Amino acid sequence: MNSIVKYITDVYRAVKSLVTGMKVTGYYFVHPGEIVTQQYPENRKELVMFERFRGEVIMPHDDNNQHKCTGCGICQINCPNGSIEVKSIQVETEDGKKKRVLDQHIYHLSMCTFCGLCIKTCPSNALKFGNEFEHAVFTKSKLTKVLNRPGSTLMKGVQ
Amino acid sequence: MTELINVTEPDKLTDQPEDQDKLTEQLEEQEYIINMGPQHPSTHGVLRLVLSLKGEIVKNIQPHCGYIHRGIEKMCERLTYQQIIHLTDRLDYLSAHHNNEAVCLCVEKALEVEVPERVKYIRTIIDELGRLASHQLWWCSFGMDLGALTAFFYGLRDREKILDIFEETTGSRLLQSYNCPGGLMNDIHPNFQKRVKEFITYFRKKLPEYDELLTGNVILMERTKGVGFLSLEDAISYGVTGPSGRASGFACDVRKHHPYSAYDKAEFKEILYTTGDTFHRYKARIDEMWESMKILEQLIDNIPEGDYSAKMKPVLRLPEGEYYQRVESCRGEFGVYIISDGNKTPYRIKFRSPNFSNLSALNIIARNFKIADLIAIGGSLDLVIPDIDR
Amino acid sequence: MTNDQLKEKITAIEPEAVFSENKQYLTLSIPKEKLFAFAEKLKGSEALKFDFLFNITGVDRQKSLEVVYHLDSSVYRHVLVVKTETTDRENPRIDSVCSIWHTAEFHEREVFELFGIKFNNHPDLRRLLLEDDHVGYPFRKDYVDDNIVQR
Amino acid sequence: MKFDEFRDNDSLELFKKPGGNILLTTIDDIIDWGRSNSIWPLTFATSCCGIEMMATGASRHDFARFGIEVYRASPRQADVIVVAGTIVRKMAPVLKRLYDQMSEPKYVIAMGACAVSGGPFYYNSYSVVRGVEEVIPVDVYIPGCPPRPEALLYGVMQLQRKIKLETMSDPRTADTQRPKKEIDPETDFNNYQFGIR
Repeated sequence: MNSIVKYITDVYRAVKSLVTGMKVTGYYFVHPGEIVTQQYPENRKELVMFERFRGEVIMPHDDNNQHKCTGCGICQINCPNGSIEVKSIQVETEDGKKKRVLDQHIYHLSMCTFCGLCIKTCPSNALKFGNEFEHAVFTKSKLTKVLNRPGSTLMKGVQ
Repeated sequence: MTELINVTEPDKLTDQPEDQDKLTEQLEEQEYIINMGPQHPSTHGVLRLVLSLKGEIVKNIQPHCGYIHRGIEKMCERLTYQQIIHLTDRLDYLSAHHNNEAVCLCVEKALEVEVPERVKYIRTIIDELGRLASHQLWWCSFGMDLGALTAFFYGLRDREKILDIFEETTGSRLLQSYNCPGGLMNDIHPNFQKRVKEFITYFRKKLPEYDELLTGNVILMERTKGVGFLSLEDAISYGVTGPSGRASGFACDVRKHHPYSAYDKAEFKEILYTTGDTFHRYKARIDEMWESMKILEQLIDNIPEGDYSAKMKPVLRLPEGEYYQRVESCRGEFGVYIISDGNKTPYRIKFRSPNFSNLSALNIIARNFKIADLIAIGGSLDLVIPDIDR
Repeated sequence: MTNDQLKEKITAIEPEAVFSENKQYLTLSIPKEKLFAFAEKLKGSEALKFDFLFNITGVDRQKSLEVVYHLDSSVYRHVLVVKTETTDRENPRIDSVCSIWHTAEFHEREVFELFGIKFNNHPDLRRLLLEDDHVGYPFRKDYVDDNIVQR
Repeated sequence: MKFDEFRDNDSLELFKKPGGNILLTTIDDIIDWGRSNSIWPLTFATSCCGIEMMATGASRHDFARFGIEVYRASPRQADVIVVAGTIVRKMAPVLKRLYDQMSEPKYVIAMGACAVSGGPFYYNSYSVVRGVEEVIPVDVYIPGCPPRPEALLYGVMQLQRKIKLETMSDPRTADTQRPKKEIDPETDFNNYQFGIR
């Protein structure tokens, strides 16, 4: 007799706990306004990242194709995983002095962990985080980028 | 993978029923060795467990780690203290901020730098948000281990809200790298306080749903109550900390006993249970979520004005000596032990990871329970494998 | 309990302990032969009751190999750091404290693997993290590996 | 998404095969359509990126909209292996075995910096494999540490585009997964993609 009672209470308990759970899922079933799924490729235009979002490192250029990077290499020293290589060359300025200027600022996106140390330590604020996140490619070498544009020069007044 | 079963004198056994019985008896006496992992959905990563079974009963568990041993401690010996931060993120990726904080606090202690009050408050708030996110993820995966797929979707739905807060302020969803020795990378976003308060009101409504969905469920009760006991003595002896240890009655909350950052300014209860079974390990985490929300509510309106970072030199050289810092990460006590020889890189750095000790207790918790219970027990310990292997 | 009071009590049970300067925790070193007996006393003593071993660290001091134990008491909440060292780099041996604190089993296996320190009376001294055919002890300062790309 | 909105279209051109007759190409199109919309991933996650992969499968991002919702625990039922996380030398043989156990056609997505190139563990680490391509051939690389769920979805769409180029007359094998022309960044500096944006 006892076992029958126990059996029935067990069934009752099981059904009750099931119904409690179903109540929650049922609520969301009849409230389509609470759908949280975002339709990613379709909503690309509306999808705005937060301004601090760290998608990649970029070097902003102004309209005259000028950047702020002096080629000092502090970002290269501070990068914990070697994803930045700064190649600088010696050039002769108008007044005949020799000066080092940036040749190529090579950035390995494939190795970057977005810790932000390069941007934080840059003395001339030449680097910035970009909001782009669609980076998937078929060949790995495409992930290595040169951040300064071809033919770009140093902005005036930046030391 | 089975071990070869060798029955003593198999040639003498015939087809006779009594001989067949003898064979069965001999086979039953032997232990059956199976491999679980390293690629198994319920080990939460690349943990490999070698189980000795007797029928369905687990007799012995030998964890084999190292499938994600990256040698982070060795790598840190060549990095400066600012650079170490980004590697500690990747130890226990669900409590990334806690790990960062431990290193930063240790470096600040060594340099005797007093960080602004504002930094302490913000660090504590992000700690607790991280704890909420981590426990939500644990809740999802624990439900999924036991076959409740709905939990997965509901838990991660709420977790995205926290990740949005993180992303707005720190710029990254999971591995924030928000701390730096001396303070924070940047100030909080102007929306931060508003969003956190919104989240608390939202989550206070949603957390009871978790209970309705899973905690009261008869299947969960049957699979967790009275399964996988850990006594208080064993919890202390095996160094099981965090919610897993507190479910056994081991008062090990670093936030309470060795307060750091702004934890001494907030009122909260240390969740303690005495049973130490799987259900109470589950319950301890659910209760911790409530406590985390309480801490958040107390601190969020009182963030003092000030700088977000103390003035630090660009190159940090720790004075010669040894420094230790304990913090409470989501899974237990995380510690950083730095031995410095006065250089800009540490001579030796050791991370005391909570999961490493928690895993060592798995053998005594799950022994003599069924193999199906091992999934529930492993899930309730909430192991993060990269933290074990480092 | 302050560090000075703790120091007195420990000197009472083990006069050979050498204390060293540390601002945070009371630190002492002990000869490796005495380690096991000393550890038993630390846990057994009612006044000290160091029952929670939370960290074991191996350190390569170049001249010697050192093992550092961080102890906590779940009753009194005081912390003690115990150090022991061996100068034998070829075949270093230190007594295991597994039977006193069970958590030492895993920590000692890790130290064994990364520093090559063998622990006497350890129940199961096997590799834990590296592959089975790994040669050398990677956390020693003189470890060389062709696979490392230096930066 | 439109063709022009994708990146790395010039690499995709390298995979294009010469066309067959009308009947075969039509059948090819149907098969590729079916294949590309039901790539089942293997439950394989070693570290941080695995959490973002879980998040991609959850309510906000919903993998299932691409027909790839069914995470298979067994490699024999999986089509794509998303290598989410660091691969160390001890894990590499296991990964290779998992890859070998998958049935053709099989695809590999390297997700996150560790799987693409070793990432933060490239230098000074004694145990990390520098990029999963040292073990198995990779179809799509998704950088990021970890990449956000949308980035993974974008990577999956790239893979779908690649699958749609397959033909029956020249079936896919492990050798043909790599593009014919490799760009070597060490020797050919002019081929660096200039980050103009």
